[in-house]
Amino acid sequence: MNVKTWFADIEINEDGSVAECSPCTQDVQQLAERLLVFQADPKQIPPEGFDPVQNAIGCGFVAGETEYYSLLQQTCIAATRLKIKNSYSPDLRIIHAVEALDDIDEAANLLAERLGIWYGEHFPEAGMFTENLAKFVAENGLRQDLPQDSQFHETAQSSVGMEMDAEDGAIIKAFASDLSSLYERRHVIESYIHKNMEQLAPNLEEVAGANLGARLISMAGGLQSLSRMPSSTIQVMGANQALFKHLRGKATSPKHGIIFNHPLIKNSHPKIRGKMARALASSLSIASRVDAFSGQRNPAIKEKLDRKVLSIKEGNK
Amino acid sequence: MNVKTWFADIEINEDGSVAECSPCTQDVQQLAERLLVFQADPKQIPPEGFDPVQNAIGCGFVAGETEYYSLLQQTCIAATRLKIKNSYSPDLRIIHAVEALDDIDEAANLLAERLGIWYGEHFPEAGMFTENLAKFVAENGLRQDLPQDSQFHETAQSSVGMEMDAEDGAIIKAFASDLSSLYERRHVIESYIHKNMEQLAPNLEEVAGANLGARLISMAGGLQSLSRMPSSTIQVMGANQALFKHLRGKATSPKHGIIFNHPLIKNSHPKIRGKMARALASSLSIASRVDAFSGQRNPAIKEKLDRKVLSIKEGNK
Amino acid sequence: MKVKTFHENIFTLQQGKKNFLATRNLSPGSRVYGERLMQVDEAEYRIWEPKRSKLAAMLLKKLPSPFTTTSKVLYLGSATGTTVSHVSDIVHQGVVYAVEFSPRTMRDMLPICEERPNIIPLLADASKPQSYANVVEPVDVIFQDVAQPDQASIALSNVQHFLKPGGYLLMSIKARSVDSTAKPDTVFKQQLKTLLEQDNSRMELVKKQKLAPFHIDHLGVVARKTE
Amino acid sequence: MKVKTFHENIFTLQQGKKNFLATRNLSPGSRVYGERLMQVDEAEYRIWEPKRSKLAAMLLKKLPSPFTTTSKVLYLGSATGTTVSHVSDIVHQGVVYAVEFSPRTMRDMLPICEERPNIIPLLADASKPQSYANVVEPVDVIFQDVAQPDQASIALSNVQHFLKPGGYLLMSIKARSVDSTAKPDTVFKQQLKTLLEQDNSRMELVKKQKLAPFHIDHLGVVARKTE
Repeated sequence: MNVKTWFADIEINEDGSVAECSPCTQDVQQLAERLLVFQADPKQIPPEGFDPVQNAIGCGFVAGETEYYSLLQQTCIAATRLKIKNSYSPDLRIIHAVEALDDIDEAANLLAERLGIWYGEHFPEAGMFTENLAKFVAENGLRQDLPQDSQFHETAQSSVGMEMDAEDGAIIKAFASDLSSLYERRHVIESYIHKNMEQLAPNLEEVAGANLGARLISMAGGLQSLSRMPSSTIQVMGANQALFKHLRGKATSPKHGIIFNHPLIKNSHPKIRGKMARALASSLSIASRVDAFSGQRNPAIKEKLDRKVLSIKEGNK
Repeated sequence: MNVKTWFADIEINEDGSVAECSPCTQDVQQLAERLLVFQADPKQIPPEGFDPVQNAIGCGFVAGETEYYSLLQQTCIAATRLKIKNSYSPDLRIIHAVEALDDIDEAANLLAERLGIWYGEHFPEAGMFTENLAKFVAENGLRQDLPQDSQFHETAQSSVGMEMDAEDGAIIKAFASDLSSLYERRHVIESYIHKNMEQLAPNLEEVAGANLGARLISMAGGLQSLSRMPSSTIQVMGANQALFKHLRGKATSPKHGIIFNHPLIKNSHPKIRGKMARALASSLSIASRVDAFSGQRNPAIKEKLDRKVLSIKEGNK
Repeated sequence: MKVKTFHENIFTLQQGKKNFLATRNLSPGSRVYGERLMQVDEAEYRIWEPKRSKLAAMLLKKLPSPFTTTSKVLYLGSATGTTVSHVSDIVHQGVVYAVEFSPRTMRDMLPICEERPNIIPLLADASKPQSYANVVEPVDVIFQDVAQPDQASIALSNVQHFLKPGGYLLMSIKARSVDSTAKPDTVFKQQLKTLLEQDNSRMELVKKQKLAPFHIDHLGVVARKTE
Repeated sequence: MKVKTFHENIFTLQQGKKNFLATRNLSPGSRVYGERLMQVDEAEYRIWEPKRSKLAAMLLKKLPSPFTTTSKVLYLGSATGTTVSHVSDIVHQGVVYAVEFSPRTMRDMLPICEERPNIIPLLADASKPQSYANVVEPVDVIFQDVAQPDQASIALSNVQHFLKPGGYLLMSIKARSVDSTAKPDTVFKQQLKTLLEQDNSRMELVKKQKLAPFHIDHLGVVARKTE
């Protein structure tokens, strides 16, 4: 029987004694890489009860226990470092991007509201909001700076807004331009999330949509963790406050958390939302498992959900 | 006696009858401007009980009451519009700027925290925060893009952070650049506030400092409103929660609101903070009144406060 | 729906067990601030919420209404025109001089003036009545709702300049605007003293009433100028 | 200050009326996570807060300690190393194989490993014991604190691979990680059933105890592998 340990490939006899052992050299980097290769694809696993320490000494890899543990620790630390360096996975990309998106949204809302009030003082008739207003102001600045052919030129002429001077204009224009840039960033990050979702979790993306899927991965802390969650947890994920109330016996069990944003639930009659949420959560759970373990797109998952949805709707007629 | 009405200059006899009247033409814009000139500097004010309606008809400005009120309304609306257009005063500049500053701060904090976590994944050893980090990332991007002569080059080489690729780098760099631009905006707006404070409220600036002074004006809704507030209100302005508690009889009267940020109070021993706050609020109240009514810098205000502060400190020894 | 006259040109509408204060819309079909409109027979009524209007609260708290359909009114502190529009409904053959200090607030009121011929907007400081003395005529009623510390003095100087002998002052005193730390009752007493007991005041109290629960720490006052 | 031995190489320090759980610092002068250090005679002790450590809570809730100074320990779910560092203190002549799944969390633990020669970090998935079977030797104790739904199965597969006959499993079951909607007691029962009643389990329960008030809805379990 041929087994792989971190320090050597070893041939073991049926009685457990060592037939042959070719220890590696004591090069920590090489040992660490060997460790990672095995971890990624464990083959020729040592049997239960196998003692690597005595074998390492026995086959001359190290002289004694102290040297053994010291080298093992160095190797494991080096392997861990290597693995961390390469662990910026699509999961983590998605998690950071989703969180950045939330922060950008909050920041942009704040600044957009301010721009609306501030610029509204000067040109209340502009009638634009958020991204449109930010772009408009970033491009044009004050009323008096609008070009003749602007569709707002006439409105600007008869505006009841307060006059601002060039310095005010410069400041508010730059402010709008910062905000506009944040909206731009939002779009870029959204497509980055889509791209990573397609790569990491095609089935989850198909069932949930890229945004909701990414959000589920982010809340779970990764695709692996999500795939390990029971469907009941996925169903109520994000409904923390409602859930805690329920657990304290103060409210009925919440029917849906963040998955409420899925059109299947949002657009359903309240009476069947509970059933829909159960069906969707179950399908999301399956999709995330398939994504985590094979990564292959499997249209059957979505098709099964579609059939279930149809039967829920039929049952409610 | 010569009096000015909105439609005519009128010479009145001692018995109240009209001696002479030269009505203006019925030009709404001209009438509106006449109205504003009078409002800004009321002279030859009609006596109590003077009836402009009958006089307007009597001296042939209008044929009857309906025409009178119609023309008066048009004139007042036009005057109001003109006045609004020109009302982007230093007060309002300061109010908007202070509020924009608060929103920028909140947005920047949010984004800075995110950048710290996100970039920290990649280069946890960088050891920078907020504005410094934003500038660093906006300028350099990822670890591997640092120039040879960067002081972080060596740290970057041995970083335990996760590897990011060029696309991640581009996104995070642009994010940092947005944030960096917000910090830049912050600085510009701060100096704009200083400039406007010097112009609008030199005495308040001297006593409170530009930042706190601007904040007081902003909270009061303008220098005029601030100058009308009793000193007791200025003392607790911004301590709304504490104040409401007190008014409901649930807590002792708050000793200071936003003026706590003044070094005179913040740096004083808690035992004399109440006295300091009273003295400061009183001085702020005087400063804002002088600013609102004369606008001239008067060093005596600050000097008086300094003497009072000294005597409070002496009394506490 | 039952319509009852509450005061001259001011109504209560009874719908089931509920009573609504209302005025007849001077500009039918048009809302001023999102208020409810109700059609009864030929007339359209605008519901007048006491929580949104000191004046409505004063009326519901049984202070008398001095308004007639032809009253001339000086309204101090018109804000965005919510209450002004109801006064404009009531005195539909009269006139309302609406004084407001804040350009932003006044901006929001301009469209209301453009719809209602009896509102004259004055972007001015109520504590400087001279500045609009070349426009305002002697009036039958002064209504005041300003958030300044010297509320009584402001009322008094306007009364002196513009209120006809025998005319009425209605004012809402907001305790916190006068002194944010003193007890409301102390503030009310002091303000009333200023209003009524000055040598040349000529004002006599008709009735006063706290505006709770509609407005906390507000006192509604009706006073009359001696002939 | 009075020092008492609580279990082998685990201590309680008595300061006035207060008792603190503590371990003797393997790396004197150095804090791992901001914990309090106390010097008594020649030795430095690290205070071990039951609210921050499931294992400390288990010991204070009177579950037995199977650790000796030379124990070999497999620690599943080591997080940032807070508790691992105390285990490293206790088994100072032994070794702790510390398994953690999250790269970020593990990154924070690396500096601790570099200071303490008896911690072997393994960035791996505790539910796949094969992936570290080429490193881990047969151990005396498995401690598990993972937030995954199949906690009992994970423990069982590690027990099978690595626990010596007669060795001990200590685990903390977090009800909410298994099923966020079921009642904790139901979850505990079902997890214990998985752990103890499977055909090849070879595990017998020594003691179980809820970890409240230190950790709500957590069950501490000590089980022994039959010889």
